[in-house]
Amino acid sequence: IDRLQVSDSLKMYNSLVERCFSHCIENFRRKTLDKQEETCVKRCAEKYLKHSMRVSMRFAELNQGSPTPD
Amino acid sequence: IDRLQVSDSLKMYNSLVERCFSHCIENFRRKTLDKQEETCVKRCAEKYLKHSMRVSMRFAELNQGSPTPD
Amino acid sequence: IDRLQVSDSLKMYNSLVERCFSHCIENFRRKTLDKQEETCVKRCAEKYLKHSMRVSMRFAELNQGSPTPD
Amino acid sequence: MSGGLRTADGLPVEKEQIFRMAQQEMEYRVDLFNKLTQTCFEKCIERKYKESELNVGENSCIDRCVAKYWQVTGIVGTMLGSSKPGGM
Amino acid sequence: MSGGLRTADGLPVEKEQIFRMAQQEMEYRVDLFNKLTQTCFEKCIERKYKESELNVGENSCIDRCVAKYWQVTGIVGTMLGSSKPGGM
Amino acid sequence: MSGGLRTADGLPVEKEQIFRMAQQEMEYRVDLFNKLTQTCFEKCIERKYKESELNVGENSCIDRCVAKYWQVTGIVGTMLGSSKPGGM
Repeated sequence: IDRLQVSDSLKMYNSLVERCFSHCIENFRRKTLDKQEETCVKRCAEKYLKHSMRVSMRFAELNQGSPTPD
Repeated sequence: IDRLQVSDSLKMYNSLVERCFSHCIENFRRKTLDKQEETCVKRCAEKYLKHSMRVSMRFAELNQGSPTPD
Repeated sequence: IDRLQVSDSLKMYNSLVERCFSHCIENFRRKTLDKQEETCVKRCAEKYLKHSMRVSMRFAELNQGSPTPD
Repeated sequence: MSGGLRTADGLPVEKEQIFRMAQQEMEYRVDLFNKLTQTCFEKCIERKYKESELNVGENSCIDRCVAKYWQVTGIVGTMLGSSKPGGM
Repeated sequence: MSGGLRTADGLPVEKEQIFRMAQQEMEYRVDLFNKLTQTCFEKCIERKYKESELNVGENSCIDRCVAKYWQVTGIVGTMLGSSKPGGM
Repeated sequence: MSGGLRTADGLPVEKEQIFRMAQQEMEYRVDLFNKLTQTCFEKCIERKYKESELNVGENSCIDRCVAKYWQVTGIVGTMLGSSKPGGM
């Protein structure tokens, strides 16, 4: 179960990177991020984390609303 | 192998929910499903299940067409 | 680790098929691929493999740029 | 290493089955949570990323998105003959 | 617990290797089936959901979609040096 | 089967933990590589498939796409409190 939680957070990390990269990086004329892309990635990542925490809170509440034996 | 089949059907269940949710739920002005969304989800889920069974039949036929030793 | 590499390449194979099928097959009026679809699939698959090898080379270089103990 | 039927891993059969089921339930929930998180991110978060805080509209959209996703899980679960929403 | 090389799990090496390969083949097929199901759902099923039955057009689309997907699997398999379609 | 704390699989606890961590690191890298490959394929490869070679534009797009993806990995890693880019 611990093991699942670690691999869960690693998967989340990969999903976050994929999502924010896809949303923020549109041109491939240079090989380094420009200022605008970097800002976009940082905001996207912060939003993703906050979003993820909020979902997890709501999700936990709903899980408690209909408790399961184990 | 049994284990794979169970986790396969659980994954299928999650994919079905994700797919039908994405297709049917467009507005987030209320926190409960309206009648139209509920109907859409039910039809989508039934179609998904029937689709999945048909695919699985065709898939089995093709697998038998070129039999493998095990 | 070997085990991961095998299942990695099997996953890659499935992703390649999914991607090239989605890009190349648009009509379902017949049950066999026509010449144009077949050519598209072959080129797509070759490009995917070459792409994948190039990514893997670049990825390895970057990994060496910031070496990890193991 | 006393008597009783054991599997290849050396666990007694029953214990192992319970462990496997718990593990599958867990994997199922993790997968559900990941799909839910990504679906609601696509549905609720504005792509302009003008700031790094979630705004009021996004926050209430997330709450409703999770609630509706949960209900859809329940409907599909009922159709498949399961009783509790979100459960197996 | 007789002689012979054994792995950490206590299985003889050969048996374990065969088991691993069978498991990978199985996982590969499950993954293939899941991707096929989802791809053909997107390609063939109308999004209006006016009814819960599959109509004639959808049914024949599914059959052709599966057949074509299978052929693509075969072409790619041949390219990668495998002989049987859908196999490893 | 000498002394020392052992897990259900019969491995000493420490060794198993190290093995698990290495396995997770490995799975993480495989997942990262797969996502990177697919994302850059979508971003860089022209959909017309007029030939089976990668052209000059596609090749340099791939190199830049991988480099930028790596930088994004680094930025996110730093935000989450990890020091090395691409690491855990």
